[in-house]
Order: sequence, then C-alpha cells, then structure tokens
Amino acid sequence: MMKKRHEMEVIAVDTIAKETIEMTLYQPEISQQTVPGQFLHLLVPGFTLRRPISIAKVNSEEGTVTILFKVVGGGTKALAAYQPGMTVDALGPNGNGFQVDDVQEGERILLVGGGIGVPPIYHLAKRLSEKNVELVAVLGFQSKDYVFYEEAFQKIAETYVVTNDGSYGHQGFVTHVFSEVGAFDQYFSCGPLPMLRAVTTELKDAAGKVSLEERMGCGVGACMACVLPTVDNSYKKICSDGPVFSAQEVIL
Amino acid sequence: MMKKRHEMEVIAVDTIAKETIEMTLYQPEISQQTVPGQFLHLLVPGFTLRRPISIAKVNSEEGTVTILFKVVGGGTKALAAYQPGMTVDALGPNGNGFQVDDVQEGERILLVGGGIGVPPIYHLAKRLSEKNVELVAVLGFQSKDYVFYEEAFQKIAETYVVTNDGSYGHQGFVTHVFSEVGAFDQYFSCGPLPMLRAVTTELKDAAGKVSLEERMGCGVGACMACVLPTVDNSYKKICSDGPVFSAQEVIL
Amino acid sequence: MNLEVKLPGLTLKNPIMPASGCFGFGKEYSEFYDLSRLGAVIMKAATQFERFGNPTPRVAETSSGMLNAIGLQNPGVERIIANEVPRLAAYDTSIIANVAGSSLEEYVFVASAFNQTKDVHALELNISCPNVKEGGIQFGTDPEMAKRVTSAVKEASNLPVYVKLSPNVTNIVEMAKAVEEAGADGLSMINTLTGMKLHLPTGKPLIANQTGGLSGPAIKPIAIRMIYEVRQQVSIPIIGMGGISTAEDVLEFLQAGADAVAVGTANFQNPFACVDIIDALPETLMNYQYTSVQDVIDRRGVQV
Amino acid sequence: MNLEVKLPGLTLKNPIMPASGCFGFGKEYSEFYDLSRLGAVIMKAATQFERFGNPTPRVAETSSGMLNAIGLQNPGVERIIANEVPRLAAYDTSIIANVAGSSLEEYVFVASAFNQTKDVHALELNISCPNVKEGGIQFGTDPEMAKRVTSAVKEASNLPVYVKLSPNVTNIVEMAKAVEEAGADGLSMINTLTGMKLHLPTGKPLIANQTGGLSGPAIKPIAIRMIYEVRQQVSIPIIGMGGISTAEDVLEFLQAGADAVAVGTANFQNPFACVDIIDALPETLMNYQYTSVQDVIDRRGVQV
Ligand SMILES: Cc1cc2nc3c(=O)[nH]c(=O)nc-3n(C[C@H](O)[C@H](O)[C@H](O)COP(=O)(O)OP(=O)(O)OC[C@H]3O[C@@H](n4cnc5c(N)ncnc54)[C@H](O)[C@@H]3O)c2cc1C
Ligand SMILES: Cc1cc2nc3c(=O)[nH]c(=O)nc-3n(C[C@H](O)[C@H](O)[C@H](O)COP(=O)(O)OP(=O)(O)OC[C@H]3O[C@@H](n4cnc5c(N)ncnc54)[C@H](O)[C@@H]3O)c2cc1C
Ligand SMILES: Cc1cc2nc3c(=O)[nH]c(=O)nc-3n(C[C@H](O)[C@H](O)[C@H](O)COP(=O)(O)O)c2cc1C
Ligand SMILES: Cc1cc2nc3c(=O)[nH]c(=O)nc-3n(C[C@H](O)[C@H](O)[C@H](O)COP(=O)(O)O)c2cc1C
Ligand code: FES
Ligand code: FES
Repeated sequence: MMKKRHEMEVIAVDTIAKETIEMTLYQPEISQQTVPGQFLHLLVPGFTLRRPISIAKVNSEEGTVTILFKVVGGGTKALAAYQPGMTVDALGPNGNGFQVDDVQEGERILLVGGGIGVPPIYHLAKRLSEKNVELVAVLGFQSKDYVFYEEAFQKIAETYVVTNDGSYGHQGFVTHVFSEVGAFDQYFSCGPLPMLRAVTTELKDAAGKVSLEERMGCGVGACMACVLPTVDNSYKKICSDGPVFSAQEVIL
Repeated sequence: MMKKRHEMEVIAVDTIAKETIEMTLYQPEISQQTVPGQFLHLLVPGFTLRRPISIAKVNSEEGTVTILFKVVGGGTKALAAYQPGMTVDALGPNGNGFQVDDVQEGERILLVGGGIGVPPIYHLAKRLSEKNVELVAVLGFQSKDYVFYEEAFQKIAETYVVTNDGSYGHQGFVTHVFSEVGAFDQYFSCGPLPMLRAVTTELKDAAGKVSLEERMGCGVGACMACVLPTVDNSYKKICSDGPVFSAQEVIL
Repeated sequence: MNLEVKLPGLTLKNPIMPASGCFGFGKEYSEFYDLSRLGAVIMKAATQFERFGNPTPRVAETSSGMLNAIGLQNPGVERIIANEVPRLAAYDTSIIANVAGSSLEEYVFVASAFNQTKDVHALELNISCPNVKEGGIQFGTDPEMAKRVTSAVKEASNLPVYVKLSPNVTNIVEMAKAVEEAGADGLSMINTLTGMKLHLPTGKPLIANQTGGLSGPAIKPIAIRMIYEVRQQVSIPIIGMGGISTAEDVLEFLQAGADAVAVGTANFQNPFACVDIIDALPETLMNYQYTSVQDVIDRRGVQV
Repeated sequence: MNLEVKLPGLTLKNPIMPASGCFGFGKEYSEFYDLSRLGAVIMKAATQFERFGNPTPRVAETSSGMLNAIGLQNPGVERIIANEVPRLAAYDTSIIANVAGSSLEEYVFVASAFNQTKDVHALELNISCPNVKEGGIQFGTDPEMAKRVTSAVKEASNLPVYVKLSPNVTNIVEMAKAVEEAGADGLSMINTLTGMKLHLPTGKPLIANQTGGLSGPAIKPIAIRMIYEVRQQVSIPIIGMGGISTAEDVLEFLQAGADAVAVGTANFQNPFACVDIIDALPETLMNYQYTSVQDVIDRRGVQV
C-alpha cells in the first residue's frame, strides 16, 4: 500500500505544563498502525520544512492520536495556536519505533524520559504495560512547571521524577537516581542528546534502546540530512532507520 | 496626530458576485475620517507586501468600513477566507481621495466605474448624494456574473450597466453609452487602466478626476514604486499624492 | 494535453523531474507514488568512492527556503550502478546521473563509469556543489576550469552532458557560454546559493559545515533571472530549477527559457510535489492559452 | 540596556537605521513615529542631477521577498541638501547620505557636495545599485573599479565613507578587501540580489526594467554568510542588512560580524519596523545573555 499524506482533524489542544502542548488529532489509520517511538511529520503553513513530533498516545477505538510538544520556535508556536476543527497535514507514522518483541514476560524494564522525550516513552510504557512486565520510569524535567504525565506513569510504573533545579521530585539529572531503581533487564530512553549520552555511558553494559533527534529535511530517508555514524563505520538515517536505535549500535 | 496601524475586526464576509468579496470591518476612527477614493493597506500574513484595497462604504455610526475586492491572486484569496471575529492589520485611510468641494449645487455629475473600480465610485456617489446634485452612473463589468451594487446605485443615480460580452445591460465598454448619458458638469472615474485611458480620451474636454492603480511597495509615499508622470514633466506618487488625480494633470 | 519535451538523449513524457539530492535514488518516494509518472529522475550525486558527507546538523530552515550541507554523501559510483540504477530502471522514466568530484580525474572517472550501463540516459555534471571543500567549487565559478572539466567529461562519456551551473558567480552568462563552447549538450541551473544561519544561543553557524546551499522559493527570482539572461545568449537546452513548487512556477521557468524543470526542496514539504505539479500542468497551461509544453517553448520571446 | 555603538563618524544611540531607498528622506515615516528614536537614518540615493527613475511597474512580490527597480529616482544632490537634510537634521539622530552615480565623476561630485553641510555624518557609497544601466554596476563587481571609486570619493569627501557592496559577485571578500585597501572607513552590506519575475499572461518580465533587486527575508542567509566571511578577513566596521525584520535578526547580524544594521523591506510591511525592533532589542539580547550591543560585538568569535 502506498504511503499517504493525512489531513488530521484537531480534536483538542491543551497546555498541560509550561510551554508544553498536548494535541489530540483524529486519524483512525495512524491510530491503528503506530509503534511507540514513531513520529508524525507535520506541515505548518508558512514554514519550508515539516516538524517531526513523536506520537505520545493512540486510541485506536476512537481513532485518535495524541502528540505533545514544547513551544520552542515559530513552527511549534503556530501549531500551539491551532483550534479544534482545524486540520493538520501530516506524514506518518514515520520511522522505526521501539521494538518490544524481545521483551520477555516477567522482565523488569527501565524507562528513561527527559523533557519532551517523555511522551514517546509514555506511549511505550502503555504498550509494555499490556505485557506481564515490571516497569520503572525515570522522568527528567527542567523544573516543577515543566512536569507532566507523572500520574499517568504512576498508574503503570514505579515512577521517579527528577528536576534539574530540584523544584520537584529528586534534584539533578535522570542518571542521579539510577542507583535507586535497582536491577533491570533492558532499558529504553528518549530525551535530549546530552541526557542520552549520560544515560548510555552510565548504562553501557546494559541492553538498551534510545530514540534520537536530528534536524531533518525530507523526514522519509531521501535527503541524507539526518545521518548518524554507527559503530560498524557506517551510518543510519534517524528519520527512516530510526529514530530508535540499539544503544550499542550508534555513536552519540 | 501620529499615523497608526489598525487591527480591524472582521464583521462580515460575503461573496456578492463572481470572485467578488464584500468585507465589513470594524474601526470607528477610519469610518469617521475617510474621504471617498482613499484606500486601506492590508497586511495578509505570509505575504511580503501589503494589499491596497479601496474603501467602498463607511458607516460612521456603527464604526464600520466596507471593502470590496476581487480574488485575483494569493493575497486576495487568503483575505477571502477570513471569518468574522478575525482581525486584519490595516494602514489607512491612505492617499488622497475624490475632492468634492468644487462640486456645486445643481450640477450633473457623471460617475464611471469599471469592475473593481466600482466600489470607490459608490462611496463617492453616496457622499455626493448628500449634496443637491444629479448623478449619472455608468458601471462596466466583464459579464453578468460580475455585476454588483446595481440596485444600490439606482437608488441615488441614473444608472447604466454595461458588460463586455453583453450578457447583462448594454454590450461593450463604458464609453459606448456616453452618447446616451447627456450633458454633465464634471466626471469621476475609477477602473482598469485601459478603461481610464478610453474614458479620459473620450472626455478629454471635460473636467474630470480619475483614480489610478499601480503596484506598491510602501503605500505611504516613501519608496517611489508607484510614480506616474505628470503633464508638467514631473511626477506624482499614486499612493500618497493620489490615487485620485485630475484627468488633465497626469499622463496615462 | 501534450506535455512531452525532447532534449538531447532524453524524450520526456513531461518536463518534470525531481532535482538531484532531493530524491535520493527514488526508493523512498516510490512508496508514495509510481515513479513512472515522472518525466525523468535525477539521481543523488555520484563520486568515485563512497562518501560519508559532512557532520550534522546538515540542514537549517530559512524564510521560504532551506540551507543544506549534505556533503555529497553517496555509496560511490560503482554501487550506484550496481544497486540503484537497476531498481530505477524498472520504472518507465528517464534516468539522469549527477556526476560530482573534487578533481578533474574524479569527474572523468565517474562519468566514464556510467558508460557501463545502458539505463542511464544523460549526465548532469555537478560543477557547482558548494559543500565540497577540496576544489569542486572552483570548477563552478571559473569559466576556464568549467570548460576544462566539461571537455574532459564530454570526451570520456558517451552520454549527453548537462552542466549544472552555480549561481554564486558575478556573470552567469559567461559561465554558460564557456561550457557551451566546451561541448555541453545542455545546462542545468541553478544549484544552491551559498548561505549561512547562526544558532543564536552560541552565535555559531547552525550547520556544522558553517555554510550551506540555499534552495526553495526564496531563490526562484534569481533562478528566473539567470535562466532568462542565459537564454538570450546561449542556445543549448536548459533544465531549470530553483524554488519550483507549483505548475505556475513551471510555466514561469519555461517562459524564462527552460526546456524542462527539476523540483527539489518542494518534495520535502510535499512528497507528492512532482506528481501534483504534473497533474496541475495541463490546466495551468490552458488557463494561459498554451496548447502544450512545446508551445510555451516555441512562443517565448527568444527562440532557441 | 546600553544599545550604543560607535562607528567612524557616528555615535549611534542604538544600532538600528532604516536602509537607503526604503525610507525616502524620512518625511513619510515621521508621521508614524519620532525619528529621534532611530540610531541613524540612511537617506535615499543622491545623484548629481534629478533622476526620474525607471518606468513602472517598479516592484514585484516574491516568496519572503520583493524585487525593485526604482532606478534611483531622486531630486538631485543639491535639492537634497537644501530641502531634505535640514528637515531630517531637526531630529536627534545621525544622517547618512547614500551616494550614487553612473561615472566616477558623478560619484565625486555628489560626495563632495555633501561637504557643504554639517548635518550629514557619513556617506554610504552605493557602488552596487543593480538598477542603473550606465555603468554603476561595474563599480560594484570589479575590485579594481571599486578601489578607484572608493579612493576618489575618500579624497573628495571630508566624511567617513561606508562602501555598500553588491552580493552579485563570485567573491565578496575580494571586493571588501579592495575597498578596505582603498581607504573605506566601513562597509555596508548587502545590497539586493539581481532577480526577475515573469508576468504569466504575457510571459514577459513583470517589472518594466526586466530585472530588479531582490530584498527581504529571502536573502538573509546570503547576507549573513557574506558578512561572516568578510568579518574573518576585514577589520573595518560593517553596517549589515538584508531581510532584517526582528530583534533576533539583528542579533544574528551582530553575531555574524555587523556592527550596526539597516532595515529595508520590513518598513513596508510594518511602518513601525525600526522602532518595534529597537523596543524588542534589550529583552532579546538579555534572553541570550548579552549585556549590551557592544557585548555582542566583543564576544563574537573573531575580534574586529
Ligand atoms: C524524531 C523526532 C521526534 C520529535 N518529537 C518531539 C516531540 O514529541 N515533542 C516535541 O516537542 N519535540 C519533538 N521533537 C523536536 C521537534 O521536532 C522540534 O522541537 C521542532 O521541530 C521545533 O520546531 P520550531 O519551528 O518550533 O523551532 P525552530 O527552531 O524555529 O525550527 C527551525 C527548524 O529546526 C528544526 N528543529 C529545531 N529543533 C529541533 C529538534 N530538537 N530536533 C529536530 N529538528 C529541530 C525544525 O524542525 C525546523 O526545521 C522531535 C524531533 C525529532 C527529530
Ligand atoms: C489604490 C488602489 C486601490 C485598489 N482597490 C481595490 C479594490 O477596492 N478592490 C480590489 O479588488 N482591488 C483593488 N486594487 C487592486 C488590488 O490591490 C490587487 O488586486 C491586489 O493587491 C492583488 O493581490 P493578490 O495577492 O490577490 O494578487 P497577486 O497578483 O498575487 O499580487 C502580487 C503583488 O502584486 C500586487 N498587485 C497585483 N495586482 C495589482 C493591482 N491591480 N494594483 C496594484 N497592485 C497589484 C499585489 O498588491 C501584490 O504586491 C487596488 C489597487 C490600488 C493600487
Ligand atoms: C538536501 C539537498 C541536497 C542536494 N544535493 C545535490 C546534489 O547531490 N547534487 C546536485 O547537483 N544538487 C544538489 N542539490 C541542489 C538541487 O538539486 C537544486 O539544484 C537546488 O536545491 C534548487 O532547487 P530547489 O529550490 O527546487 O530545491 C541539493 C539540494 C538539497 C536541498
Ligand atoms: C524599494 C527599494 C529601494 C532601494 N533603494 C536603494 C537606494 O537608493 N540605494 C541603496 O544603496 N540601496 C537601495 N535599496 C537596497 C536597500 O537599502 C537594502 O540594501 C536591501 O533592500 C536589503 O535590505 P532589506 O532586505 O532589509 O530590504 C533599496 C531597496 C528597496 C527594497
Ligand atoms: S531527513 Fe531526509 S534522510 Fe532523514
Ligand atoms: S508605494 Fe511607495 S511611494 Fe507609493
């Protein structure tokens, strides 16, 4: 089946934390096909390039897809001003998400999300919670105002919240609470590059998967904007080979 | 008093003829100050240059200003999609309109409007109808589908409608009915350049005023984009000296 | 409506092709539509050896445009011929190979490599890629160098050669004339304009390579001007590009002097850009009283 | 916050001035705000005699930009000094005169004419106007010609001379070095890029002059690149321009290497563009941890 451009109808737009927007979109096909970690590639009128935004939740019964984004520049600012009833032009679900086939029953899984990397980790947590596994989540935010989804996580995982400035939960970086989380079988992480570097270094002997970001041109694998060197002296494209990679495979 | 940028609220948007939009905007100051023939300089997001659109009616009691425009390109297309409640960023009223101080009681005035040149002529007609003068209006349109404001004119003027293809009213150009309109003291005209050339040539011995168009940069007289040669070997700026000029003064 | 155009080595069912570097080797966009609909496909640049390209970030957005400094990442000409060309050859479309290099010898090597395959129909000689530091850029800005590389490639190749010009020059007509004299079968213009964007928090260039090539609608007026100027003085055909995203844009390029066009950056915004333009072209031409693509070409001010 | 910058001949209360040709002689915009708020005003080009300029249409819109071919319409230098300068001098701001010409003699004539008045603080030597056919353009694209006219004007004038460079060249650094050697006190860059737009119904150029100068946000990446390149190799101050419409844009120009900036096309979209930028500048600089305009200049990679 050929890939499509989707016109997704905006169902709801909410500010759920400082500079953080949750947007629910109607698109049954995408709501049914998505693997956690995949992203939508959104066209914002007036901007040359599409914006990649991870899928944070799907509701395949209602046919909806939820995204969360932080207002950082012109594109996300424009998107934040959308009203229910308007439509967003999207490609997706793009990329390869978190593969959970090798997660065995009874495993203890560490989930590490930082800032706007939390939403795809939530999507993954929901998916994993359908399996008989034990989930531990470490969620890092800049400060108290930026915290979101804590309760949602608490329902399905043992949850640690960390803020850089200590204004909420533990103080410091996500890695600072790794000593408290106990043993685990594999980990999954998404967040800013410095965080991922710290996480993969700290957990270098553990099996893990990380979701990465890079500035994109096409978002579909054609333009070579988003390449990442791999340990075998080759490269991968974040938009189409990733954004999720084995922590052992890539060079951060 | 310093000039301003106005945020005008859209009150109503209607398609009143083929590709022809009537838009009513709320802005009391402008509704009170405007002279017929003056224009608004409208910012359409996504476009570099503002769009000059003549004022077609004002209602100083309700504080509204009405414009009429034809959808010809991207800017007018975007403007046509505006909904009541949205605001339009406008400069204005810009330019010098039709001076009617020298119109004497009892005079017979010929008004000639072509296509999208009809609206400012309507504004003028309304203003003149407050004086004790006799009005004759000749209105030219491409074809029947494009005709608008005929009834409104009939209330205040002896009105002739002409269509290029004869699908409504008289067939041909506005100048074709000049033989029928009888004697007059002065004329006022607005419309496409070929029409104005024909009108001023046909009526070269009559006192008249014409409203002109040119592609604009600033719209306020600073950039020299919109100059027009004058008979005294000098020039005028359409945006600030005009758009209305004495037919004898300018070279078309 | 007849959209066909005939150019040296190429009979195109329509004048629309994706621009080099903006379409990979077609694989990704073949998941969106049937590539047989395209007039031709211009492949990503080929160099002698595999290249990994520049560090990231490689792209940045600008007003109505973007900057890129990919750095000619490609698997090398041999693997392109072995793996990419056969897959593309399965479609009913023409294939143009984009030839890059950092030395005269590399250009000649890559160009002659394409003699091996019957499935490539023309070469686009990329003397203008602004993102290669080793010398590629001089070929595109010095008429004598441009002449030399054009002659050498013409001699080495048995395919028609379209030389892709850089807009980063004082005198584009001089460049066009130089490569025409050297035997170019056609021109391809324009490549990107060298630009830069800074990352405000650091005050440093946002793209790792510092400068990047500016493409997209922002550069269209420059492309139109250059094509128009060259068309007055040069008679070989021109593949026009630079900011095309609608059928109206295509008409403007044809009127200015192009004989076919390539669509680059627009593919990123709309993966269906090329086919959407092909679909809209007949009505657009009709609206402006043209009866075919060839009619536009025939009726422009200066005849080719 | 301290927004002051000191340049040869100019002590600017802030680094923002309207660009030449986009602000007339200030009269029209003085109806929107008090011109004393501006760092300086750069006047519309002055030539020896009155010029009526090109036929209309003189402007066309493009994606994130516009084309203009005004053709240096102005009342001539004597009337500018008699009528325009005194009116502007009533404001508490610096005045920069833009000097144009079609011959070396005309440049010298116009430049020396400004010696008559005490109210003009610097000259911007416009060797780059793409819309004058008689030869103005060569001065801006040939380093030797640029040197000659710069030396001649420096000799004739007792004001600091900022030479305004054209971006329509292969090598902007070479041009900048040439005029620096010839004694320029500063640079002003960039002028417009030569572009064209066609009128689809006729297939002919929309602007009567055929080509026009491209300005606006579309060209900002090219301006930033050129200023950055020049700043690495040339030490005289730079007045930067090309697509500025926000305080962030100003910061980017300062980081790239400009010491002050001019705002052109943005005035047309927003008549308050210059003062809106001045108002926003302190907060913008603060957001990026700068303490003053001079702090941005001092902290950029390469010191002037
Ligand atoms: C695979 C992937 C998934 C992402 N998921 C999310 C998400 O779920 N929520 C969220 O808030 N953000 C997410 N991001 C980051 C998001 O794409 C950027 O924040 C957004 O594009 C910024 O756009 P802007 O116009 O607001 O900012 P601007 O800085 O004005 O954008 C300018 C350009 O830079 C690009 N850009 C800027 N920051 C980034 C970035 N961090 N990564 C990639 N491109 C960038 C933009 O796409 C645009 O092309 C994701 C990025 C990637 C690559
Ligand atoms: C003083 C004056 C009053 C006007 N009043 C009206 C009016 O009341 N109703 C109406 O429908 N139109 C009027 N026009 C014409 C109107 O400005 C244009 O139709 C409109 O700007 C087209 O914009 P666009 O984006 O749809 O078209 P595009 O063709 O996409 O516009 C591209 C550029 O060309 C300019 N342009 C295109 N056509 C014209 C034109 N005829 N005159 C000036 N600039 C043009 C646009 O402003 C824009 O800068 C008036 C023009 C002037 C000068
Ligand atoms: C991401 C990207 C990669 C490019 N790679 C190449 C290339 O490998 N070879 C080449 O000749 N041109 C390359 N170009 C230039 C385009 O082929 C085209 O000339 C230019 O982008 C202008 O067209 P556009 O505005 O439609 O994109 C590239 C452009 C982009 C945006
Ligand atoms: C309508 C118009 C007229 C201009 N006239 C002149 C001029 O007389 N002299 C000059 O040196 N530059 C002139 N310029 C160039 C501007 O000063 C400026 O260098 C250029 O527009 C880039 O800045 P911007 O993108 O902010 O407009 C003109 C530009 C425009 C748009
Ligand atoms: S963004 Fe184009 S290959 Fe990934
Ligand atoms: S539009 Fe600028 S002077 Fe009239």
